[in-house]
Amino acid sequence: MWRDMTVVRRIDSEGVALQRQGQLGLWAPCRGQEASQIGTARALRETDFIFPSYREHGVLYARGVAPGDYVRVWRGEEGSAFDPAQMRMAPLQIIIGAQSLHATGYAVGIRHDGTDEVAVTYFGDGATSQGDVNEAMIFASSYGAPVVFVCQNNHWAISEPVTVQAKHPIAGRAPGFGIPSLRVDGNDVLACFAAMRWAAEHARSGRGPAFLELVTYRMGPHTTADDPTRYRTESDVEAWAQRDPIARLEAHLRATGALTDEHVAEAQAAADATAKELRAACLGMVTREPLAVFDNVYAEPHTGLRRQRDDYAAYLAAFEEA
Amino acid sequence: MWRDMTVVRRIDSEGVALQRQGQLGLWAPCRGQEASQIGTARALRETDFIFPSYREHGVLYARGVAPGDYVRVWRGEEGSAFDPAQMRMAPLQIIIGAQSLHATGYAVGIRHDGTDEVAVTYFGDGATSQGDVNEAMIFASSYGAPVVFVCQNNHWAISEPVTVQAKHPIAGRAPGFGIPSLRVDGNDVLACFAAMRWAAEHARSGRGPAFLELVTYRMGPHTTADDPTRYRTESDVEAWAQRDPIARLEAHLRATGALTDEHVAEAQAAADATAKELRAACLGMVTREPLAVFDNVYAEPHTGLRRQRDDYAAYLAAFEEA
Amino acid sequence: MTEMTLGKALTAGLQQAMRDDDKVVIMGEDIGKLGGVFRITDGLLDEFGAERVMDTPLAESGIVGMAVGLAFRGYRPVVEIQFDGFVYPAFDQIVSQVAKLHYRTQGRVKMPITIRIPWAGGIGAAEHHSESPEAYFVHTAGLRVIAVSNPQDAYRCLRQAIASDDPVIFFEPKRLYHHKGEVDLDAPLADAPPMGLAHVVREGTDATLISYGAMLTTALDAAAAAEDEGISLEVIDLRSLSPVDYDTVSASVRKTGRVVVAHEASREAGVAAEVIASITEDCFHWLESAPLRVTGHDIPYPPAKLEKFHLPDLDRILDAVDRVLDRPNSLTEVER
Amino acid sequence: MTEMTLGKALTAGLQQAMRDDDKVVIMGEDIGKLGGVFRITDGLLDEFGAERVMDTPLAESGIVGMAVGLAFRGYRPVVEIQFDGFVYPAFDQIVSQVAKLHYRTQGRVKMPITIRIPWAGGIGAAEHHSESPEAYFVHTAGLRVIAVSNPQDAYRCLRQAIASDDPVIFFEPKRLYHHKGEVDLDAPLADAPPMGLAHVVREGTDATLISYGAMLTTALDAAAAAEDEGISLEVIDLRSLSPVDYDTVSASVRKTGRVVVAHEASREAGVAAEVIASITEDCFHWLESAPLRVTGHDIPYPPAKLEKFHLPDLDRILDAVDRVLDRPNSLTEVER
Ligand SMILES: Cc1ncc(C[n+]2csc(CCOP(=O)(O)OP(=O)(O)O)c2C)c(N)n1
Ligand SMILES: Cc1ncc(C[n+]2csc(CCOP(=O)(O)OP(=O)(O)O)c2C)c(N)n1
Ligand SMILES: [Mg+2]
Ligand SMILES: [Mg+2]
Repeated sequence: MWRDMTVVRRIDSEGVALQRQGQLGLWAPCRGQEASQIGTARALRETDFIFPSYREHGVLYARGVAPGDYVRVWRGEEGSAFDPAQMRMAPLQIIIGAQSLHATGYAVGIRHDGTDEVAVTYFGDGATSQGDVNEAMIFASSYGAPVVFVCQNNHWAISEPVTVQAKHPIAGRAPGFGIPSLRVDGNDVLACFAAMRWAAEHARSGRGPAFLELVTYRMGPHTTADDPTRYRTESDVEAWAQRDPIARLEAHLRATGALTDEHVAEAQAAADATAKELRAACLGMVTREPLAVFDNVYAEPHTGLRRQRDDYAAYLAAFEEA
Repeated sequence: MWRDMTVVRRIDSEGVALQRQGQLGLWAPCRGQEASQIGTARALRETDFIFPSYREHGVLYARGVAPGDYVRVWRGEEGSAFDPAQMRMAPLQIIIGAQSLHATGYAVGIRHDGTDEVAVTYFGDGATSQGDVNEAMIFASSYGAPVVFVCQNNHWAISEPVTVQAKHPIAGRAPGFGIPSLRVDGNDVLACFAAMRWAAEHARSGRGPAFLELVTYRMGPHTTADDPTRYRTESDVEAWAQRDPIARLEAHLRATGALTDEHVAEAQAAADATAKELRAACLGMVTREPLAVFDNVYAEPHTGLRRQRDDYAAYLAAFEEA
Repeated sequence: MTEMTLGKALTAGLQQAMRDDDKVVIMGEDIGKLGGVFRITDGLLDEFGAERVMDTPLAESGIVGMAVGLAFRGYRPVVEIQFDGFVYPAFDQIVSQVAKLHYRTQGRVKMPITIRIPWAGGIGAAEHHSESPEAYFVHTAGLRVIAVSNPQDAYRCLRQAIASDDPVIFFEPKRLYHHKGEVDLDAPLADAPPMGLAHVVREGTDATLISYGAMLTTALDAAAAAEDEGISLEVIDLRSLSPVDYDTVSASVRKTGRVVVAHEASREAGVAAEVIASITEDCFHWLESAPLRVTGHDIPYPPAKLEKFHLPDLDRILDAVDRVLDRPNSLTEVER
Repeated sequence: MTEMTLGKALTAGLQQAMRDDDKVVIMGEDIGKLGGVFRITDGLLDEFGAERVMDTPLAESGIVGMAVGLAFRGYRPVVEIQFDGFVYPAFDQIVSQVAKLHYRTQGRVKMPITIRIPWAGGIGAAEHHSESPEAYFVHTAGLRVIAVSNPQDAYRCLRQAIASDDPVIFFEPKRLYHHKGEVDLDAPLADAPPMGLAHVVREGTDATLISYGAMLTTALDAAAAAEDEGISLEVIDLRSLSPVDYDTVSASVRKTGRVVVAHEASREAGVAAEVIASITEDCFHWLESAPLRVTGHDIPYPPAKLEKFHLPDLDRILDAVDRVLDRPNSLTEVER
């Protein structure tokens, strides 16, 4: 998992770099949250289905998406990057909290099907204020649905400190809905792994939903469009830098001798290779042709849209002639 | 308060009777919930502002509304019955849970104004599943707003038993949001009174919101349009009839000698008088003239609507001529 | 052919859809033991059990959001919204998720969700129980919008909506739930006309009267009354509000040259505005007078005692017919 | 007169409104220390403090619902919705409460709430950040809808919206936030034209081009380009989408006889449909060709790289102008 986190950090910094270079419209850095994401995602089975938010690059990595898939959406090429059925993961969700209900519905479906999969949803501390997330807990509890709610409390919702959303620990809300919860050090990858093991097992064994609050910190800006100096101090960030999830595990592994210079070199090489592939995939993306805007609005033929498409095609053709 | 409850029950049965006789479009009986309503409402100050749901006839009574105001809306004459500023009470709310946010906003306003009023909102067990009610608790907690949330858990949301909404006590949710709560016997008027005293005092003294769950039972149908025999048994209802809030207090008061036959006779007479006034007011209501449908859509002149009104007036005039 | 009410036809449609495909699940408030406040799901809990007939917690966003998750899992959820006015808490899930997920995923995730909405007024109900929100959904790309007006269409179109791989907002005219009509329960779905087609319910030559849902009944009454005055109205039931079947509509308008569009919903940016703007574009040279709207006013739905002054009725429709035919009418004297 | 960006004009408008009336409070996500993601509320926290500039928890229904409560208490809340696509969770509170409370209470409770929405696309943003939801609100009786297109109007209309006793949905064209213009900061509000008036931005004789918001800029460019071809376009900025100022619009249409309405929002039951249906009714005998719409397609807002194929641009507008003028155009060869 140290290796995973190292690669994810590299992916993340490549995303930032590509955005700076004008190759991406936007990027939401996950720096600092690698342990939360890798620890939990690695504790799942391949068959478990994940409903992420937008910052879960580490979760995408754990799912093994293709390099270009980290950036395809952020570049503005497509609305989603991979095949959800194949990756067993929904596309990234921008509407805060909406995906928590999707995971709950999916989990109700699992229960109907009588299989032992689990649905997992990731969201932030800010998201816990949305009605949808609370309704998701209520529905999940009511149906005893096998869903794990993962709240990455990274202390910020853009410029708002978590205290605007919650004056008390977020994990403390779930039990009120009849959902057992754990509050975990989100920068300790092993703790995150263990917590998800417990939560997934709880859900898998038919005991209903579980909730995890991973206490971590968003080291970077909210997105590349954000300027965090307007709302937080360097010293805040510094304090959390001391608890960097990668450095921390690295120190521990080095101390026990489990991590050698060769390991580190190998991981860096792998990270660089992934970043290179990602960059190449990004730069190689070909924007779809104009009429593609009409594709897949509907699954079945649609008379109104067909005519709009025809008219627009005629317009483009006339324009080219001219 | 025994007297209050007796009068409220009479008002309620008059509402049912008027509906049966075709004088009201609908009525939502509060039978069985008199203690919850009277107990809590009587513990408030006149200056406290109440945001009710639609079943709170007892709360309206405690506020002293005019007899016709119990039925004006149910008859379909107007969208609301009384002047909210004068009664310090919002009109009844049909969108489940919406009013909880209004109470929270109002309470934030109280806090800004630096006065010692309290906002109070009533809603049902079903309402606790709505995003709005959960958001209201989150906002109230975040701003430390002086609002009291009153959940009348009457065991049913139309045909759904409370277990569809909550497998665990509803009062147990509030502490997760940082809001202290009490779960009270909603058929014990003194307990309800005491609970609201505590909750209002808590909010009034600047300690933020409080939450009450009043465990009671809806003895009648959801509304006069409902047929509860489809989803609940007589024996269920019978068991709760044994805990009737009025009979219970009556037995107690009689035992202590605080209630005599004269008291009872006086209360019945008062109840009958109120019912009579209510009926007279109801039957005497005059529906507004057709063009009134255009009144008060906007507070300020509106060119589009003025024209629609003029056209409709011309139409009505032409129609009368013909 | 069986005679049954529109309500019972819907029940039969749901039942048949659930028998045809065990991925069809229905969900909503009070739809189980109670059979829904309008009894449309009556008997389905007994036949299909609580896993396929799900009473839900009281939260519309939750219901629709859960349906999205079930669709991800391969189910075909049918949602009942208890009354038209309670669909708004689910608006975000409908507009940002249900309508967009197929597009967002380049067609990889289908959203075969049907959202049934008992709809519109005229029943003397309380506030929020008589809304006509169809234009919101017509304006939302990615959705299909159906509004039925009779038992046969109710039975057929509901099955088609459920069978469609696209999300469908399905409006049920609640004031017609008890109206009876003949329904062919056995006609194979494959042979049925697509649900997107409009229906010329009555042929005529002087003007085209376009409507849908419960208002169609009023439109037909108006056409009958007009006939007594020697006016021949062609009446079209749109049935599909998105897409609108402009082939059928334009053919009629080109024939008659005069148009009235009637609906209960308020007027500004409503469905009638859409229909008239499109007709005007398609049939401008055939039009002999300005197409007119007869709609609810641009007001919140009024209290029950006043609703008759809001809802278009036979006479308001006939007045508009007089106007498009340049006959004397209520606005004859009004300067514009 | 001061030269400033549209964004700064809005900041100045908010500041002035808050100085004029201490019942004005502003609320939304990140509007405090950050000054909003677009910095429109920059500096207001420092001047007015946290009680009047409220950073809220992340929940739009909560924000608007709380504003309703504050309005009950006599406040005049100004809500910032962070992006157009995030208004939908608040839809129920807006449609069922904000729009209806004045009517419900026979005018006893006022809802002087202004809901500011950074609006529309063209900035290469992520999904849900480029929506044009104005038609939903135009269709909702009880609301007023304003859409500004330049710094002067932004400053004036925002102050008027806040001063209005009615709820106003206030659309700010986010791709013009940095556009500059002259603003008269000192003109008394009482002397200003009402915010409901449309504005003939450019006079012309051959056809009327109607638009609003950021698209107005494109419309003006189109008019300039048309002039080079000898076509004289009259350009109208609607400014108020509900109510629409049909006096101004119809006067122009009666003069030119030809109309194009352009907006970014999708077409079906959009604002252009409303405007065309109304114009056709009011000006039928003056119309020389069918009024046309140039709009976004009926698709979900596409990914950033494709948005230019969705948004109406100068050439699409000119093509429509050619059509209404019966000049050769892209559809000349197409059978209808
Ligand atoms: C419904 C909705 N409202 C507002 C936004 C704008 N927005 C995007 S991210 C964000 C903050 C989210 O904070 P949190 O949930 O803590 O997640 P984080 O970004 O910290 O990972 C906001 C307000 C949105 N995307 N969706
Ligand atoms: C948003 C919304 N959804 C659905 C309804 C329909 N409805 C009216 S009352 C009710 C049940 C409410 O139950 P509860 O909150 O327990 O209150 P009670 O009726 O028991 O007093 C429902 C589903 C509604 N009024 N509003
Ligand atoms: Mg966060
Ligand atoms: Mg209840």
